[in-house]
Amino acid sequence: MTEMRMRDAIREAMREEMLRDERVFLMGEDIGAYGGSYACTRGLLDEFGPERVRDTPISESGIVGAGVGAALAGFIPMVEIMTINFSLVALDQIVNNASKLHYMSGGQVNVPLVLRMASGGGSQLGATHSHSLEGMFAHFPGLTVVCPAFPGDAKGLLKRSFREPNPVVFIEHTALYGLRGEVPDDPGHLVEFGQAAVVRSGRDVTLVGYSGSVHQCDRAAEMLAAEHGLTADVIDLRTLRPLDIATVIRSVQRTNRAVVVEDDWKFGGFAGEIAAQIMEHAFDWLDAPVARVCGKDVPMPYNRNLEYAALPSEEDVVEAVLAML
Amino acid sequence: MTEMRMRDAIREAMREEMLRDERVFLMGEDIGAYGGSYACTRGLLDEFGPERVRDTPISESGIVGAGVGAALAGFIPMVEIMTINFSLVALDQIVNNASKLHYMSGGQVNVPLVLRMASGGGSQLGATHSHSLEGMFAHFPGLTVVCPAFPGDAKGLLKRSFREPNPVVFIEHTALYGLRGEVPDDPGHLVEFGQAAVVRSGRDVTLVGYSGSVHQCDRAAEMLAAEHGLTADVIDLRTLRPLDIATVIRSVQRTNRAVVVEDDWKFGGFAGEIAAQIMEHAFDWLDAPVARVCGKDVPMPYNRNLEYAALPSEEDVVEAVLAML
Amino acid sequence: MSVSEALPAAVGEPPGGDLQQRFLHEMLLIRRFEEKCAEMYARGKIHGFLHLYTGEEACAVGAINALRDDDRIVTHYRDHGHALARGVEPDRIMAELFARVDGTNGGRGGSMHIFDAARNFLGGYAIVAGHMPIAAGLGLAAGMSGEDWAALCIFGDGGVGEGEFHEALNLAAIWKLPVVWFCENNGYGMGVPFDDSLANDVYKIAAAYRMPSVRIDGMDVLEVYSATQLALAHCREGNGPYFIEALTYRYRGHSMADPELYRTKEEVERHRQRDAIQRLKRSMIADGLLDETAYEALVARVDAEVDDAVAFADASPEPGLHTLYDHITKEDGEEPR
Amino acid sequence: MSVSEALPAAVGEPPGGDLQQRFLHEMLLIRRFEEKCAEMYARGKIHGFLHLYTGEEACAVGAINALRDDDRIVTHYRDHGHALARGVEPDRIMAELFARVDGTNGGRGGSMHIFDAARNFLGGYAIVAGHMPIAAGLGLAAGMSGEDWAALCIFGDGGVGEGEFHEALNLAAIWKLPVVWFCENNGYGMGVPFDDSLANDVYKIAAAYRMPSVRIDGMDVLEVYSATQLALAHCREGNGPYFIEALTYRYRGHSMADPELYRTKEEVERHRQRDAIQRLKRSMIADGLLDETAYEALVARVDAEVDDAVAFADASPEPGLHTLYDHITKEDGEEPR
Ligand SMILES: Cc1ncc(C[n+]2csc(CCOP(=O)(O)OP(=O)(O)O)c2C)c(N)n1
Ligand SMILES: Cc1ncc(C[n+]2csc(CCOP(=O)(O)OP(=O)(O)O)c2C)c(N)n1
Ligand SMILES: [Mg+2]
Ligand SMILES: [Mg+2]
Repeated sequence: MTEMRMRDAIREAMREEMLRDERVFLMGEDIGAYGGSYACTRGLLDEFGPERVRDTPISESGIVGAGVGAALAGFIPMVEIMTINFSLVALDQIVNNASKLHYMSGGQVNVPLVLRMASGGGSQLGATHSHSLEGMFAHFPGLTVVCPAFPGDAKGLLKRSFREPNPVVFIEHTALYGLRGEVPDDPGHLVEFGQAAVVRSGRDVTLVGYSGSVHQCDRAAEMLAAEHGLTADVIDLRTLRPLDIATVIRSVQRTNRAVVVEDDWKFGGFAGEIAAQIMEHAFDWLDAPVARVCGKDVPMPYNRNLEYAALPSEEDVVEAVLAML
Repeated sequence: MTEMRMRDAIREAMREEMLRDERVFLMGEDIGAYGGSYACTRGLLDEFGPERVRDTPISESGIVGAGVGAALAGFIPMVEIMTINFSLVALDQIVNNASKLHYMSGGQVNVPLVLRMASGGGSQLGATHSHSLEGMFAHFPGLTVVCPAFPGDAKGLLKRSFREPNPVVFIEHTALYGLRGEVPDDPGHLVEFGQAAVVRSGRDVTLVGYSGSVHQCDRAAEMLAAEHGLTADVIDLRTLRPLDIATVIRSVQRTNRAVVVEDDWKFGGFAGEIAAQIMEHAFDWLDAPVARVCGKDVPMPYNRNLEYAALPSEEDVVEAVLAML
Repeated sequence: MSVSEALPAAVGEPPGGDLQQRFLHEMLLIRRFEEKCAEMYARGKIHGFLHLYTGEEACAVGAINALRDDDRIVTHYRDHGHALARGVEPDRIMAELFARVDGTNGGRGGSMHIFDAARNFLGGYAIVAGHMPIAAGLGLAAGMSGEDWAALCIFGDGGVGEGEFHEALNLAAIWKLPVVWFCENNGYGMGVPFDDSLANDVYKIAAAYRMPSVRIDGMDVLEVYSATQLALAHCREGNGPYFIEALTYRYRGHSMADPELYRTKEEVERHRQRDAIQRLKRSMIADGLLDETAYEALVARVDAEVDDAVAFADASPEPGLHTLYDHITKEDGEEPR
Repeated sequence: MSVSEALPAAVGEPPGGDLQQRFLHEMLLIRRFEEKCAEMYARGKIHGFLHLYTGEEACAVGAINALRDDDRIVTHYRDHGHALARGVEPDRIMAELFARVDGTNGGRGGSMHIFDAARNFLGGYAIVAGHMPIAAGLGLAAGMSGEDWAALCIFGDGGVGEGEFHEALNLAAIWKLPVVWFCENNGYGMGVPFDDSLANDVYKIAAAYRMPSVRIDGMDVLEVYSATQLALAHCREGNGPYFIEALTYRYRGHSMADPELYRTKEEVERHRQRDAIQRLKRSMIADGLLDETAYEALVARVDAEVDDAVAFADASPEPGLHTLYDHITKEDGEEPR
């Protein structure tokens, strides 16, 4: 185990995979000389050279499609989309090409493509630069959607992503890049998809999150314990597709209450899927409707107070829990 | 009242609005000489000329953005995106420009843009041409999302859309274009947003749908009545954003059971939102978990049997109802 | 960079008699296969969107015959002709159109998405220009693999209006990728004449990316073949991409649904006079490579191939419902919980 | 279509002394305003992404002064300079950066999205090239309204890599829209040199759409002004779009977060020698339009304006939480049920 920052764990995962398999290469905007806009690729250009760490023009659709093409020809490309906000100009490539070719071709071709992108609000970047669209990607069959909350998971899940024969959308929360955590040194350490992690155990309520919201759940759990004598299960989904609902259900069957937390807008968001599945699989165990604590239904405002109000907070989670008792 | 087909009601709405307000104009791929790939604009080129019925290159992002620009300058453009599948290459314009400019500018500018697109599977068009992404659009604040199920509503809602100061995504199910129905002749007839319609009343279960799925709900209700002596409320949401959940809740509080039906994939889809809201607002009235009857979690297969299996059917709805009794 | 309308045929090696026989055979096969498809569509054996290739045969046959087996191909939804020219069995293509298990894609893809990975035929794509960035990626892979295969990307004039055209050509140019961009300019994007939708001639726009760009007669299979040979040589020598605009024409509507309100019967007739098959037939007869009886025999042989394809397709079973979740992320998937 | 590197200045009318005074004032205002922004960012008064315009002042001042009040402007996120050149009050821009109610956008937009609809300043956009199709739509509206105003679309060299560049230029060209495309080529898209990301010179790619396209010295405000005048005249006469590539340079990092690993201090120094403000100052002094004391007075006046802007911004309240749902679809919205 070594303690490192999220961004360094992500870089390590890419480094190890590039060293392990020469088919792996990276491309993206400013991942080379600039070092990546969130510094996740810093140093890799020097180590691997411009062929395997390729700076690209500002052409998201072009480079994602190029990643699909290179994957069709046997390479394992990682395409970095600087932020999830810019994935919208490349969405057709992700949905109509990457996610479907294996199926459409009747299994003839695979698309081992890893798409990394930074997500999330909270930095006063305004309406077009603060999206959390993890749930949108999770909606499309053919994709695997990964949203790590801790450096160790980030490394194990990203390394696992490079072994997946079909496309993986790997989404990193900008607020977590600086987060420190224990990371296994063993280059063989992988984290399997579809396995949620119980990061804290309790009796009174189940708090479900992924990526950044896991930490809100955890802080809320601490507040509940400290101020209200309540204990909570905190579940980190780790991957949205495949979704490990079984772990959530087992927890709810003990706690009989659940709150789902995500940064994204509540209306039509992924929290609704989780809430609906909890109802479907644990209806008779629920003492209260599953609550959703999510982003407010507004384009993200620049002003800090408004943005804070627009995003879910641990206080909101605590409030939601108290409201269901 | 005149009986007409859905496509003719849609054409009439555009015609009347163009006659009423000279700021209204239409652009899109093959809406002119070709008459529209689903014939919704046939004849309009001859009546209004190439300036107001403008054929465009195959540049969805370009023409949607151009619609935003024309709207910023005081026009009321209708941009036809041939099918919802192609909206993915224009999604950035819809989300990062159209839906946000009013808010981002602090209310200084409006974007009175109507985006029409054809949606839905069932015609063996394969994986890239059979999407139902109504729910994806409904997720974004700043948009109004309209999904009519009947010709009369289509006309009234489309005319209403041209009066909306901000962007409306108007989604038409390809399977309904030929559907006949009564359409009010009064050019003043508008249908307000956010008002669901109860298309059939019953006691035992609430069936919720929009667009094409309303008809599956209705056929299922007939089967339930004929074969099982059960009566159902059938609710046509008509608009997903704003969503008239109150009408759904009132119904569920009487029937104590609900099934939500949509063509789109269940996982991470809009049915989850409806199910979650029913739980949130009518938890104590529910005798069973809200059921979702949706598209199966696969890219749409070309083969007819597989496609039929991949889409929700009235039989599936009946099955879901019987399973919750 | 060279922008020329001169025939590059001189430079590539001229196709000999055997090759011309082969071109004639393949063009006829495509012609009759497509006409049979129209018939099968009318009979309800084929469903969904069906875009036929009649009139454009010289493009597929000329361009694809210039390729090596290890060259990769991606194309658009009007793809039967390209698949046939690549040697994909008519049986398996027809079976795919009939949505049967023995179809190229096991009945999942349909007309717009024929794949034959074993032949490096990496698919028909139905999002206009959506496959162009994929071609750039294939070119990138060729370069990184150190091999000298190239990617052939076939698309229509309408695709030039999409942003992907620009992004893909730019990537290919700055990275000197071995991609032959082959634009089948049949004069229309559905019902819109291409000169209403483009600011300049296609090959001139392409030349702005500083790659060689030529406009050729897409109704002359020999010219198409030679031009593509030349382009491939350019790519294999590491000189980067090459652009070909082939002027052609589709005889039928855009798809089976097209009312064809945008063009006259006379216009179509005019173009039929340029027919690539008749043209090759005439020149082969003039060169003593063919006579009427031999031609009739070839037609008969092709018709037999097409009938066999229909019989094969008809005999093939439909995929079972238990396979619905196969090939999504796992080979034998099951319904997610 | 003309592709030239010749100075079009000859054709536009040369700016007189008053205008030059105005240019000098506005360029200085932008320079000092931006430097103050950097200071305020360091002091935690401004948050989020902040992209400064120092070094590029001649582009905004030269181009925007050539406009009429009824011409529309859309630009990218590096937009303070453009707003100031359009006459938007420094107070309201600074208040927006401070996220206050008196900001241009009421504190909702921030640095990247300055709007002033009353001045037809229709916004800064932060999705690279995402505003280019909007400019085409503005041009379309101008034509349909029968008026002779034009749209000015300002974007960076990095934006040329996006598909929207291609789609927007093509639409403008085929529909002959009155749009002046103004590319601020500052040599980099973040850390990537533009010639690593583009297959050809920007103005040459633009010329392929058959619109007049010129490359000018973006560090010479007089040249920028004249070139833009010429372009606007071309648009107003109904000749369609016009493309200007202005060669310029940004003195600071891409944004406040930029470690600037991709360029040397020396390179930046070299470009500072071309400084547009010093250049105009020298020529005005040579022409007897200015002397050192007058210049110092102007600097003092500008600094006072900037200090006032900070004071104004500081005094302005933050938007209340009750306004969170305003201006989404309704002016005073409330939380949806
Ligand atoms: C992104 C996208 N927009 C629109 C369509 C609908 N569409 C299918 S084919 C076509 C015309 C394409 O014309 P062209 O590229 O010239 O090819 P051709 O059909 O003439 O062979 C259009 C508009 C589509 N499939 N994808
Ligand atoms: C679609 C998209 N991709 C990437 C980004 C991230 N980004 C912001 S500015 C920028 C560089 C743009 O360079 P250029 O257009 O030359 O403008 P400059 O910053 O040099 O003024 C990038 C890559 C973005 N905002 N939008
Ligand atoms: Mg065409
Ligand atoms: Mg730049």
